[in-house]
Amino acid sequence: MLRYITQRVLYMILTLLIIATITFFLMKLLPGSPFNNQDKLTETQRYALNEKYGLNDPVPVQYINYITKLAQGDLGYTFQFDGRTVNSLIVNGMGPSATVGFEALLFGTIVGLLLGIMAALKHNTFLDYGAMVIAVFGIAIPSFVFAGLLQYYVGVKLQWLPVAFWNGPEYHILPAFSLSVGVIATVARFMRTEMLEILGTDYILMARSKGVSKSAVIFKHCVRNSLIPIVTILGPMAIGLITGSLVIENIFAIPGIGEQFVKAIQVNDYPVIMGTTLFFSFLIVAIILIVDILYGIIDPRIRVAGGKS
Amino acid sequence: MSMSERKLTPDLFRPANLDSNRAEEISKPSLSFWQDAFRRLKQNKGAMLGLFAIAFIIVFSLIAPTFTKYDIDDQELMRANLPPKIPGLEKVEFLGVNGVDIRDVNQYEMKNVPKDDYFWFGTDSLGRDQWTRVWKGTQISLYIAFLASAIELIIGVAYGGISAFYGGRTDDIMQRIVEVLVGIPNLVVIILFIIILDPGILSITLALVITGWIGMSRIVRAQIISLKNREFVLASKTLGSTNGRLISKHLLPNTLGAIIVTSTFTIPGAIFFESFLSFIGLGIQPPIASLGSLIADGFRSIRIYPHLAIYPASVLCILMISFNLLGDGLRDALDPKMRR
Amino acid sequence: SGGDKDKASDSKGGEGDNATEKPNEPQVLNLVDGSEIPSMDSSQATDQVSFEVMNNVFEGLYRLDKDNQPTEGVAESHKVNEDGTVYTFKLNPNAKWSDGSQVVAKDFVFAWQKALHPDTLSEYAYIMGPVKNANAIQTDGDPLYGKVEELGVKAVDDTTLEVTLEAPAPYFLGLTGFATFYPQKEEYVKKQADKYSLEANTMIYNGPFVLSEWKHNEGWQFKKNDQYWDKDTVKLDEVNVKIVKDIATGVNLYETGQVDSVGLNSEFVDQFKDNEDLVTRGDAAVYFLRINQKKEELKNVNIRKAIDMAYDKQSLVDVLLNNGSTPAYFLVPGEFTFSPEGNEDFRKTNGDLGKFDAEEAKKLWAKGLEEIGKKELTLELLNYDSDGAKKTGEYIKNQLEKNLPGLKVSIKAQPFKQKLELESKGEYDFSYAGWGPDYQDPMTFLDMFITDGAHNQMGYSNPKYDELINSAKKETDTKKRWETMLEAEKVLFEDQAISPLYQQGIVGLRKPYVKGLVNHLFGADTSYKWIYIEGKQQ
Amino acid sequence: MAVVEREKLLEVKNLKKYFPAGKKGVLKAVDDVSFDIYKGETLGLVGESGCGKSTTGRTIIRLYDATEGEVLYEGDDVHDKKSRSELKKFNRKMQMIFQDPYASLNPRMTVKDIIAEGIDIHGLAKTKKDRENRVYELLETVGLNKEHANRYPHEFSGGQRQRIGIARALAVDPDFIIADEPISALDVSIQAQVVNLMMELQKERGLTYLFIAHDLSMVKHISDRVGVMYLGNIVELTTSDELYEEPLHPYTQALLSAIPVPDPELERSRERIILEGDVPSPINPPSGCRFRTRCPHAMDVCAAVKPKWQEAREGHWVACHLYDEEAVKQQN
Amino acid sequence: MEKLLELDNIHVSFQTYGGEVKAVRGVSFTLEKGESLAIVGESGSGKSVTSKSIMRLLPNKIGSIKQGSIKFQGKDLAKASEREMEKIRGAEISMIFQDPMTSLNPTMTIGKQIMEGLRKHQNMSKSEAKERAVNLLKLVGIPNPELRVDEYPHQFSGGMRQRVVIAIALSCNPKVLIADEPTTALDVTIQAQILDLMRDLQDKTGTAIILITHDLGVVANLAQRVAVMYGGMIVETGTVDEIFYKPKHPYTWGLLASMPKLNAESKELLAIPGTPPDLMNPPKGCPFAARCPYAMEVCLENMPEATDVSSSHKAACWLLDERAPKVEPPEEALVGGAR
Ligand SMILES: Nc1ncnc2c1ncn2[C@@H]1O[C@H](COP(=O)(O)OP(=O)(O)OP(=O)(O)O)[C@@H](O)[C@H]1O
Ligand SMILES: Nc1ncnc2c1ncn2[C@@H]1O[C@H](COP(=O)(O)OP(=O)(O)OP(=O)(O)O)[C@@H](O)[C@H]1O
Ligand SMILES: [Mg+2]
Ligand SMILES: [Mg+2]
Repeated sequence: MLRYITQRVLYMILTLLIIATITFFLMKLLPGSPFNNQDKLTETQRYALNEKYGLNDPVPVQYINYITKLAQGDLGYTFQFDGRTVNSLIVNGMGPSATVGFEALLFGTIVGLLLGIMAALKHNTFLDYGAMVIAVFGIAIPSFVFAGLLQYYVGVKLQWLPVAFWNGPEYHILPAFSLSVGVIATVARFMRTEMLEILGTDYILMARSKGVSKSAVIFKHCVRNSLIPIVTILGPMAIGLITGSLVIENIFAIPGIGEQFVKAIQVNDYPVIMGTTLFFSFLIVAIILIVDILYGIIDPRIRVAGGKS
Repeated sequence: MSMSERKLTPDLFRPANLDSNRAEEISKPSLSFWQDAFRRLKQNKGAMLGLFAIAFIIVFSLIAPTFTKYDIDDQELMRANLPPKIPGLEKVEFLGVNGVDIRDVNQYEMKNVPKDDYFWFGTDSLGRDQWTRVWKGTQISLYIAFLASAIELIIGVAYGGISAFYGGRTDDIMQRIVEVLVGIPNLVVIILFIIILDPGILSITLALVITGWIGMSRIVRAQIISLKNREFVLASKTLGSTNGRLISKHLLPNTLGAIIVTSTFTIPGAIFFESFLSFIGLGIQPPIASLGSLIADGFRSIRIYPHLAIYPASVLCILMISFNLLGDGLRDALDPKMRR
Repeated sequence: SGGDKDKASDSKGGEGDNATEKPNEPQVLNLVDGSEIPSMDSSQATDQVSFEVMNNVFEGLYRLDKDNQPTEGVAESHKVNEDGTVYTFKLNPNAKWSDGSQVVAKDFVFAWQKALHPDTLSEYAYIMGPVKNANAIQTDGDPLYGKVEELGVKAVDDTTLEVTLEAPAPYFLGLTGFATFYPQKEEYVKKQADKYSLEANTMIYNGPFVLSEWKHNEGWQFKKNDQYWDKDTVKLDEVNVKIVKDIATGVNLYETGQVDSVGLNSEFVDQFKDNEDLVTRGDAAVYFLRINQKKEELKNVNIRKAIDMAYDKQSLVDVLLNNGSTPAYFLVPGEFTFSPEGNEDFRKTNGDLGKFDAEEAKKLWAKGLEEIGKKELTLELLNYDSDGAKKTGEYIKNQLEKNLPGLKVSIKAQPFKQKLELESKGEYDFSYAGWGPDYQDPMTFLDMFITDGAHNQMGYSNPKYDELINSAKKETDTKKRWETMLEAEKVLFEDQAISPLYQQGIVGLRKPYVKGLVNHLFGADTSYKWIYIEGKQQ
Repeated sequence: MAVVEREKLLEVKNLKKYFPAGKKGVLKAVDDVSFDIYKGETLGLVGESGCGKSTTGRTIIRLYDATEGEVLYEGDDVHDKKSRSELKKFNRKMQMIFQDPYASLNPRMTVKDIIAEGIDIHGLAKTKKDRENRVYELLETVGLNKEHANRYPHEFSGGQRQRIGIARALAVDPDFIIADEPISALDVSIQAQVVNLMMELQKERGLTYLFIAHDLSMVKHISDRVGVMYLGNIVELTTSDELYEEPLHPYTQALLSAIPVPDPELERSRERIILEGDVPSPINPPSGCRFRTRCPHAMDVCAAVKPKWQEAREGHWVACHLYDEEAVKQQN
Repeated sequence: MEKLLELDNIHVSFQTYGGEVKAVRGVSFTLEKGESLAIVGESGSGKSVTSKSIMRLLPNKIGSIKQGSIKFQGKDLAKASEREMEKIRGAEISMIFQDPMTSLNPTMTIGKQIMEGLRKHQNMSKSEAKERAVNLLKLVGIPNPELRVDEYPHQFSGGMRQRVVIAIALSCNPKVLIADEPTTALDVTIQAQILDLMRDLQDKTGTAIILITHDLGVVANLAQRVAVMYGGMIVETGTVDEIFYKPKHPYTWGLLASMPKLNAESKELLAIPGTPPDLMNPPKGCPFAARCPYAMEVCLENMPEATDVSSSHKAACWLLDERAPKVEPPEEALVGGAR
């Protein structure tokens, strides 16, 4: 297992290196430069600025410099804010983004699982259809619409929860909920299909033939096995929540990383774009690794083989 | 016993005249796989409803803009932000299509709109007819969705197919590439891409294509890997068929079900993603509108001019739900596990 | 304030009331802002947000009052020599840094020299232009390049600062309230080194407030500065600012009473039209269409004139913008600068230099087309990608295409920086642009368009215009200078170098209990110094 | 039994087929197998699941490339056929029938197209009509009728499907057919139909079969000679009567005794050799004789030396130390 | 002998999109204590459905017992509640499924799966249950049972898994064990081990076995009585010897004739032509009539009744009617060939 993980980690580093390379050159394709004529910069100053950030060097040199720094964990300085490092921006923004993302994932998964299980158990009944209608609506309504409506009705009209900002736990509810709608829908549908499939397998029949009660069959045998494929979609979903939360961050004024990222793109803040992209990539690759390991924990068949087939 | 006894005459105990072929007779009607699948699909009410709604929306989006005399970009600031008004239905108060806005002001009267000018879905802030824009927007959204999924189909199917079919080294390398691609957050790629090109239909489509095909390629790959060692493929190989024949006659037709199902789910995905891009300002560029950009625009003034968001949102919602229902139905209908 | 502006619509709205006496209720103000503070180093700052925060925690020699007139800051008084080139400021001995030390003349010398030092790479260094040698120090190759000690500023003693100007500049006093002119305490700055101004606790303040908390990307908090020389005037104990980028969110916060003031955009104006909290104010930013005269077809003046005449600016302002903006037929905004003696508005004197006339536009268009030998024309409108700008773009496109037969307009919307890049590369036909003043003088607008001017990214060139501007810059006679500038604007419009759109108005919601708010036309947007809360608790 | 005049159709010499198995090691699915098939005979191949029967068959027909060894068909090495046309010629001579009647027919093709695939590939029909007639003929040959031509596989029962598979193979007029467990997936009552059909066709067309199965009774019924495989090796090969009457290899003996016979009396009285344990993995096969781990007669030499493939009696080949005088001597 | 289980005229149907599948149409049989009954027949003849009906494990909503009673020790299982069934399943009647690869939960240890039934039915503590699980594994011949209880199914070979399944089925000493094709997925040598084991265990525990298979060899090996099913009905029942040596039904003949015999001189096999009936539209008369070489007019229209041949031997065939012509079973159907 340890060997497997080390191998995967090495692999991960290689992937990140390739991603770093790709983004670096993509970045060079972006039109515009960070220091251009909005500013009252003189030519001299602009040159000096470019010099300071190494933007006058030939691209390959810039690339090597970047990778060297990267290896030391240094993502450079942002162009937008005076003297602030990209690392600090990511550290600052990551907390809230990850928190909402995680809460949404947790909440969405739990609710989605329950809905999916219920739908599967009550297959082809009113409850099944009801759960699936909820799921489909969850997919059909854009999250910004949902977030906006929630903010207005729950925050302004009913005044049950704060409209925006990021303070105590009560501030997390609306954003996490808005973000979790998609998760609920996806997980519920997945779980339902998976449960139905597993309910039809021989080992469920076998378990029932042992006289195990229905609820035990469902929870001990069925749910656990249905969870295995859910774990695989949780990875990409988690990433989607973290990177895709920018709309929610915007609406609920959460100081997260998504908003920063879009802003950085708009103002050609190369180090931030690069840094954030790499950070996201790191997250993705790490999450995929974690999912694989988790997979092994849940599914003993994989654990011994030491990797996915 | 007595009941059956009464008819049993001795002559019944003569050898029956069995048609020698009778035993081989096949009682089922001859249906191709697709006919069979369609038959199953027809029994799924939700899926049929979805199919019908999609067909209706497609057709309607094509003909509806001709119902009014306004073009998508006919501006007239003098009639900006009019609420909906529909001839006939305007008399029915509770429908809210009588030209009275949420503050109970008849905007048509206030803005001196000619008596026989009706804007069925109202007008936007530039005084453009929202009806035309919603249906044209639907066209655009559908166009994006279909184009994106078509290109995605081509790349995803080709990539997955090649990777699986050639296997070994090729597969290894291609899958490593996919791994790297998966590692790059796709939102990032898409945004970068849209900025490098100009925002607009083309770049949205391409952007969707850049990362959107990975899911498809994986499905196709998995399918082909499982198919390529199936006995009917081997049989064809022993008959000496070329790779081209294997792919076109055996592998692809059998992957098609999975491909169709996948794309019914990617279509709403594409529509959705476009609306997300519109929301962050990278979507379709005016004066063209898509459902997503209309919603994103209208949503900003939802509290004062709800009609601007509600109509496109409803159409979008119906479309999404329909595609999902259809997708679910197709999956059931085409799933080989449901067969036999 | 910052050069080219995005059509940001956050604002605080309103005019200043006079403070009476401190009411007996919590003096806390809650605000929202659209972005994180990019910089708190006065020699580095370039943007609205930074300027505003600095204006409330720092103080220059003078600061602007509610009438945008200089009122005393660190300086108690000043003397000007006869030809208006040497200013001697007397500093207030009570002016203190928040660490208790006195603000002395050499703090100014240090800060100003720092701003001009080539290593600082200060974008706004150019604003020191009127000070003697400032331009030379900034120009690479000049014998004075980098020799900041040659700058015309001298600390005579702790409380006496002597500033020598290149030429008389009537607006110089106002300029001393601008961020780049704020003092910095050398000893402290050097001690903090790299960390200076990065966090709330790596700065010292000399303004009415101190920055007591700064949560990056989330918001910041001001507290009343106990060391401030004029602390009795300051009523507010605390100002909380949160970053809110979505206007609807801001409005929702306002409605639940969590913030006291919020900016609106046109979509919300209709909703709050009858609301008594709605406040509108004029701003000095002017938006216009930059017409790229490097482009063959657009070299033709009739084409340019036709374009300018072919769209209805009044409707644009009334229906689409709907935020108190006024149609612009000029470059120098109204209610902004006034003649040296008669106190007459520059705008009033020069009047409107254009009009909307579709018929006339058609004629000019036909003529222009004939002259360039074309039947039709396709032009690309380069635009910002903000929602408001996009709509305006659509409107202009529609109007132009409707009124100018044979014209096709395509719109290219780009994020801010990308748009600027394209502009400076000249890769556009005409573009939606804006300009906000850096100091209170017509020149801040007019000198933009001299041949090869840094912000003349459209290849406009008229020797006569250049001549007028240059002579105005050297002119010591203020009246003559004024007239030259009036003349220059006229020349610009004879050439129809640009097609002005509107002078920006700003609209927002503000709770009636917020009293004494002061807005400015350039530099920082708002001063909190005189604000107080009255009547919130009822 | 003197087999003097019989012509060798196929010679398999030291055939090996290894599959890569994960990071470490290879899976030795077929490990050094040699045998001949004579024209017109049926060679049966039996053995437990996973012992490499299918792999042998598939390697012979070039579905897999051999790791080592050669397969000579009428003297030509199958595995170095190069040009496309040569390959095609070869493909017409050798065909295969598959085990799973459900998996071996493309569900998206009509029976007509399935059967005609070989005809199309090899251009055996000039016109559409011609093609159709051939298909009808073939259908008739395998006991179906032409109404079935336009139907889809899922409309047929297992037995009918298997006949379609046979028709497909026959379409190119092969001389040699590899039947990989053609009846294992069929109902008992249907199995006989297919076996009868195959035997009939052999008689009519002079076909040669390699008949792979794990059902020994069927193999015996259809085969002239039978080879017994265990874990990638052939352990015994002789005529079917000889094999059933006098099995030499302990594995063959166990296998034969394990088959339940549909005769209760016999079953009650039968002595059974029950083997202990399971078949070892082909990834790490036991050293020496691969059967030694389950063999009731295992000796020390079995672990050390791989038994020789030898003709213990005339026409009766076996690989076992028990029949290797030297080895037995050594042991004692 | 004591009647343990008595099925009376069971009808089972499935609702499918194509219509109603009448999978079982009037099956009756009895099972006595300690007896082993084999049910043989064509694939799809309703063997599994019959056994699942006894366990009441038919797929919910789709499959249902339409008619008939299943008396187990006097209690009608067809009408028992789910809760009552839970008490019976595993404890009184247990079941082994065809495929050892899929009938164990891949994510649960072997031990846990064995313990589940024990803890439920015998109220054992965890440690007691585990001890018993180890014993059971030893009983079914798994080496190192102490270690292997904590392993997962994928770590076991097919034969071992099937043994585990048997261990589970036997864990609570059920009165009836239903084995639905317990060896079909296994190799012959392993099959022999398993059959040996089952016979052994039956001798020890006295459990009655219902063995479902289509392999007559297995039947001959293990069963005392045989029921032959075809088209959802039992067409013939009798003791093993009666069925093998004196079969009365043409289907049974066909079945016996189509098996090649190891010791017989090989001739052409006697195949049963045609295919089994479609249970969606079952024929009115005898289900086998269409394939029967002796079919008479009466067979096509009228369902034959089960006729007693001897006290233990019944067959449902019109040939047994005195009006029918006398036919002898074909030579090939005679087991033992020359015998
Ligand atoms: N394509 C392949 N890749 C890797 N391993 C394979 C492949 N095909 C077969 N094997 C392995 O080779 C060994 C022999 O397999 P083969 O299919 O030849 O056995 P078999 O005797 O035909 O078994 P069965 O009776 O189950 O069909 C098995 O262990 C199998 O897992
Ligand atoms: N869940 C189900 N839905 C619909 N039809 C079913 C279902 N289960 C069984 N059947 C049908 O019931 C009939 C009897 O099936 P059953 O499984 O009892 O056959 P069997 O005798 O066990 O055959 P095999 O030997 O193949 O296991 C078949 O025609 C089958 O198609
Ligand atoms: Mg095989
Ligand atoms: Mg069955």
